[in-house]
Amino acid sequence: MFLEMAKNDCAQFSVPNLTGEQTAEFLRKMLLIRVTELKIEELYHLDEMKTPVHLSLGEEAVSAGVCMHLRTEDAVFSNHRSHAHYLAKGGNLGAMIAELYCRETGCSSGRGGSMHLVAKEVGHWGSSAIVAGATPHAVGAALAFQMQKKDSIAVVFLGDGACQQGVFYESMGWAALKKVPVVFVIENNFYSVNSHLSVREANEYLYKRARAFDIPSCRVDGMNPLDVYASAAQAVSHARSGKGPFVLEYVVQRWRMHVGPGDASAQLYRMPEEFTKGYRRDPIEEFIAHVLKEGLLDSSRVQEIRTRVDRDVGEAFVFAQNSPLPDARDLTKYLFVE
Amino acid sequence: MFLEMAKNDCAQFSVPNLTGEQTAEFLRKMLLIRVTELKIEELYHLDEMKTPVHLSLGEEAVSAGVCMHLRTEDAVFSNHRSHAHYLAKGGNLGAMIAELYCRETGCSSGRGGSMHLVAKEVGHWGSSAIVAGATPHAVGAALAFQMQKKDSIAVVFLGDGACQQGVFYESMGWAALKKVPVVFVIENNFYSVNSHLSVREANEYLYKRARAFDIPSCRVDGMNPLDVYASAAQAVSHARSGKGPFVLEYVVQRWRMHVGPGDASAQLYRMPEEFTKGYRRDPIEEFIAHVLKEGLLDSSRVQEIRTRVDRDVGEAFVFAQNSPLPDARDLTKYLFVE
Amino acid sequence: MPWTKLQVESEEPEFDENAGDNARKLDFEKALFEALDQSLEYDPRVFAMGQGINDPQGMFGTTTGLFKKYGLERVFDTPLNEEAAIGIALGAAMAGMRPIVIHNRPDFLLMAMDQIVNHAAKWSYMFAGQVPLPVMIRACVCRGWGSAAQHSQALHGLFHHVPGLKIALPATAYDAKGLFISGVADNNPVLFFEHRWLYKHQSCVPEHMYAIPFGEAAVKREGSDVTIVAVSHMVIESLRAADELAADGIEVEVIDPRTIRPLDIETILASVKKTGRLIVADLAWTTGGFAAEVIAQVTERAFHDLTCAPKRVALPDLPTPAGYTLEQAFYLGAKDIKEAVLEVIRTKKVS
Amino acid sequence: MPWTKLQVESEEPEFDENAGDNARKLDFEKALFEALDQSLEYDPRVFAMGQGINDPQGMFGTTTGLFKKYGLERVFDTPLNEEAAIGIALGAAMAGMRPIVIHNRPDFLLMAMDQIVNHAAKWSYMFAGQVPLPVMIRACVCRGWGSAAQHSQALHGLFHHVPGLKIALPATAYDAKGLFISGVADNNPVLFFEHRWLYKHQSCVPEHMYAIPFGEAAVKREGSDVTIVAVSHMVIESLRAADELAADGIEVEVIDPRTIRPLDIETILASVKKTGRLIVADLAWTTGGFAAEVIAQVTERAFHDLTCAPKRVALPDLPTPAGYTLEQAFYLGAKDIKEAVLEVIRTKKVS
Ligand SMILES: Cc1ncc(C[n+]2csc(CCOP(=O)(O)OP(=O)(O)O)c2C)c(N)n1
Ligand SMILES: Cc1ncc(C[n+]2csc(CCOP(=O)(O)OP(=O)(O)O)c2C)c(N)n1
Ligand SMILES: [Mg+2]
Ligand SMILES: [Mg+2]
Repeated sequence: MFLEMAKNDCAQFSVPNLTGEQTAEFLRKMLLIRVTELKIEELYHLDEMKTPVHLSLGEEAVSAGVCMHLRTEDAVFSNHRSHAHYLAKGGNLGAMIAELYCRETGCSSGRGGSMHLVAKEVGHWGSSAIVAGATPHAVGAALAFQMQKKDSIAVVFLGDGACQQGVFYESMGWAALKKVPVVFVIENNFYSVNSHLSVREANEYLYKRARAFDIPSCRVDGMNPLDVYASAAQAVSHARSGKGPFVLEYVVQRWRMHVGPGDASAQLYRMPEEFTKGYRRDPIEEFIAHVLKEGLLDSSRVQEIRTRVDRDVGEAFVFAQNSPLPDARDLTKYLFVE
Repeated sequence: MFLEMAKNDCAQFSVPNLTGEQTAEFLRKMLLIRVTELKIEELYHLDEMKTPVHLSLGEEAVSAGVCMHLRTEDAVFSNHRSHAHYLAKGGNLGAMIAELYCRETGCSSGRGGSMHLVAKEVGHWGSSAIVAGATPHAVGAALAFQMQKKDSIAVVFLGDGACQQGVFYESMGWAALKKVPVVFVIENNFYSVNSHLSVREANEYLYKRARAFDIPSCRVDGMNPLDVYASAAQAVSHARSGKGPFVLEYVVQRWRMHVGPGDASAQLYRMPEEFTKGYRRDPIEEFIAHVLKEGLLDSSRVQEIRTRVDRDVGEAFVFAQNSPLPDARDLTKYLFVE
Repeated sequence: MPWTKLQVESEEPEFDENAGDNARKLDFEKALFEALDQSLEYDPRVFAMGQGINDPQGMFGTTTGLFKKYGLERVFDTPLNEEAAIGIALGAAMAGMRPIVIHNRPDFLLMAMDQIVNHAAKWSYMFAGQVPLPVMIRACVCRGWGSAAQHSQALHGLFHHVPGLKIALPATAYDAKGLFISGVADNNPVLFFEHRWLYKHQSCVPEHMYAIPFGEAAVKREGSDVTIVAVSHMVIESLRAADELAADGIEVEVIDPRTIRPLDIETILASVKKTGRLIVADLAWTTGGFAAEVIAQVTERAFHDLTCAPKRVALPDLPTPAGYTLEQAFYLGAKDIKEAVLEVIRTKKVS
Repeated sequence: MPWTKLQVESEEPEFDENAGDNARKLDFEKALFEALDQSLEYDPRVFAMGQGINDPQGMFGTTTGLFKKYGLERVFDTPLNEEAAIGIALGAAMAGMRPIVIHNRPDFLLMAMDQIVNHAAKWSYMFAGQVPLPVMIRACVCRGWGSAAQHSQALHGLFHHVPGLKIALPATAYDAKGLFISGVADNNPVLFFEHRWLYKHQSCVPEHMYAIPFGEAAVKREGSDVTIVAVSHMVIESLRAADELAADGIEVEVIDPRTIRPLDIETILASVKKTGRLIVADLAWTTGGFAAEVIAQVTERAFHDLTCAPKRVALPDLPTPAGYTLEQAFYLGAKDIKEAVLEVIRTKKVS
């Protein structure tokens, strides 16, 4: 079912020309997300990460592929399923894990938890757990960039559920009017919690929403890292060159439950066949197969990246677990900034 | 400018087959709105109608033409510019004028004022002065009709400004999903207060908004009563026959200021040329010319209708002016219904 | 349906395993399930909708499987939006239905604030009572486990400022069922706030459909020394504190208004007349919340019955922190209520 | 720009036509215009947007023509929506700008409640102060002329419950300018509520840019018999009542907190210590509003300074009626304040 959907109406792209370094970085980003999420899942039952986690396993290609085209000065806006966006944009791994452990060394000093990550130094100004809540922020940041005559762009990640919030349409209207450099990235995993898109929308082709405002848009197979890379290149350069907003819909598979660990196929009460064998795709394995076949990387380089990521993730957890907890006496700190 | 706009992208309709009675009723509805509004305007400076009035002068064809196709059991949902919708749907004229005079005999017993009219007996359950606020109500009523297995439909009137509110998109999404019998009628007069659509939207073709949800839609010359009649017939029968929602965009001219009496051309600070001579069209005069030419009515019948409307309006004002004011001791009445 | 004919009750029966109707204890969540089930059964105009309502988990077990019994036309999942959802409920109510709209968290009601405050709350008044809006909106207050600032708010204090809304916050399974049924029976918009920590609480719940009238407080425990007015989960915490204080010979009276709009101020005033001391224990932020209102009404109307300063036990004026070390300091409970009682007891009477 | 270097003032100068800076009286609306103009001039990061901001009428004259001076990039009209508009302001603030968002009426802020309450108010706390949101949101409270229930609400009482927002309600032209500039200078979200009936009020307004610190009440009139805490237009009404009462030998102290969050409770407590009597006059609904909070704080902290029951002069808990005969009964003013004062004066001291 998903495979068919992914083909359905998906735009075709020619294979992008990736250098070896780009390939390695793209792979590293995806693996970093994958390995981090698996580790979170592995340790979650220990009850030490006392914050709800929304895993992006299966959806790694989108965050990584889009952020491959972003500069540090570009801004990303994220949601409850925030880990992948944060990591792909280059947020500090240790600070993220420490945030999941609710430590003072967490990126939000333990005040935000998993759904409220921040990495100011890399253009991540905080994620919102209100579905679609950050969408206008992206347009506002893009407007600021325009006023400041910068060539930075803003990118916001939205779920298929978020596309049902009115503020998404208001935001597209503003973006089109002001012609600001913003890319709306829809991660269409067909679910809002356990509710399938078909019980929420008459028309599941979310990229068409952009047509209301004449914003260019397309649907892309989000399980295919090469297509993600190629489509994002196009959208980002469109926005950066002053042509205004772009909407990308990526069709993806959410492997896990809406929140917390656990195989989604056990719980999704509609269309479980989506998750039965044959349908599940792994973007990272597909990518590795491709790069090995094309000789973009050799297998020892791939192994090297895996090893580095494993080490980084391991270290981040150790850092987090050994970090101090926030002091209750600091409870009232941060209500306001100075 | 407006004339060109009206042609621009407007759907073409063949001249509808109106019976003499239908013609008379259509004309009566338009004249009723016209004469009532002119009378309000004439007397407004006396400071006896102490409530802001938003006049529909120039836009009469839309309310009248759409409501020609509605039954008493159908529901209309209205906004701040509410008089025309109320009258076209058959709301009691005296009760409306009494409401403007803030009388106890007003349709809302003097609690609502001009922006909050109600005529339950003819399927008008109260209008909202929050722009787009009533839009989901129409979808809800249509959903109820569907549940109740009635063949009634719901119609909501929205301005071009209202199309910028997120809830309009949410409402369209619901309507498409549930396939409920609702018609969204956009009265595009190109202004929100004094702000022209071009400073608010990149794309002024509002009927295209419906494409996001695959809802059929079209743009119609709203200054042409025959086109209004023909297009509304189509939309209403679409909805009534269970085919789901329809979006109609009518291009119209708002002759007056946003609120209160006064020629709009004096104040609209952008594109005042729209209102200079040659561009202003009068839907009622166009209609009368047509019906006389086609022999649908003769001039004595037209005169008869005019006389009747004049008399009705005159009586309504006398009724209102002689009605009692709400008693301050009843202030707390109606906070809740029983 | 003759909703007005329903049996009206107000005092929670004592559990008695030999006493027919009183022989059954039920979870709070099961009581809500039963109330919804019976309401759907009783009146075909009632329908229920909400994000994830037909999930296996079914809104904490309060809706599980009902769509199978009543069909997807009457119990249905919705698009992910709140403003339209509530506006649609209002429109359906205008057309004669009695919708129940379910939200996971009050935080999300902020998306629909315009429909609730500008529309639902004003429709009766603006149209002189001609267009009733029998809509009930449920939301569940979340607490703990790093839910953080956007997923944990108790927002009854916001809505409570707005005339035209009725607001219920049940604390027991018995009250939950009776208030729920009253809410569905009401011809006005009702907000119904549940606290997540209450779902497993049990009390004696009759099987028949009964309605607990809005605006009738329940004296959950009698006492002569201090009056505690508490809502929702703070009732449980107050009763816990009261038990401990009783061991020290301090008799606390715990009053649960059950609905904060309308508010049964008379029962509170009568209690303060007796005790001379007032503590208000609320789930929400201190400033501008329900606790402030109770203090204002009592001091305005019964200043001389008070023998010492009233006191609020309510949340610090902060967004909810995610981290558990901070959460522990942020949330209040029996311990804080006990301390507050001891403090006002220490204040000597000066009347 | 060094907003912290701005001259800080707090006491309204006496008008003196020979005294340089103090020789100028200005309308409230002109004072706001000047504050906006100077803010735009002072800091290129400031921009202002709002529906109809560039109308000839220019938001009651407070923005007229400014787009000609600063360009349509910095003073611009917006699409007709509120939620995105405020969200966009927040995003621009994240990216280093200092937006001012103008709304005609607080009623419309309800569309943007999620952005204000779930986002603006929480951003500092959730991200440990790393991402400042220097956004100012203005709205003008309307009154009278059949504006009815959806176009007349004074909603500061709603926002006032929410931690993380600062709220200013100026009553004089002098305060309006100084608080406006403080609001723009603040690195946190600020709500700025103007009352339509104040626009033509005049006071002495220095030409230079000055800031009135948030959280500093102004004693608008000294007196020893009764303390009146009043905000916005109710300050004017209270001063009128005070004048009339002075003729009867009753000396009223009128305190204007100017900002209700933060609230200068110390000045209020000091006054109550002196007078023993407290009245709170608010523009908004009685239940759960700012007036309740002041009473709660004073009775909690200074119960024994009060010699009689405190009193609220605040709106009845009703949607605003359209009709003028009802409006007259609905709105409160000097007469009601005077009556309240006479009533508390009549209560004999029992301390
Ligand atoms: C306004 C709002 N309504 C409801 C929720 C509860 N909620 C959290 S995540 C979620 C599902 C979001 O689905 P989608 O946007 O598709 O993102 P995904 O989880 O699939 O990544 C819901 C309903 C919320 N956080 N905010
Ligand atoms: C949510 C909201 N925002 C702003 C306003 C103020 N307002 C009242 S009418 C109006 C213009 C509406 O324009 P449009 O929808 O095109 O209707 P028209 O007046 O042209 O008929 C505005 C901005 C409002 N009533 N509600
Ligand atoms: Mg999804
Ligand atoms: Mg318009």
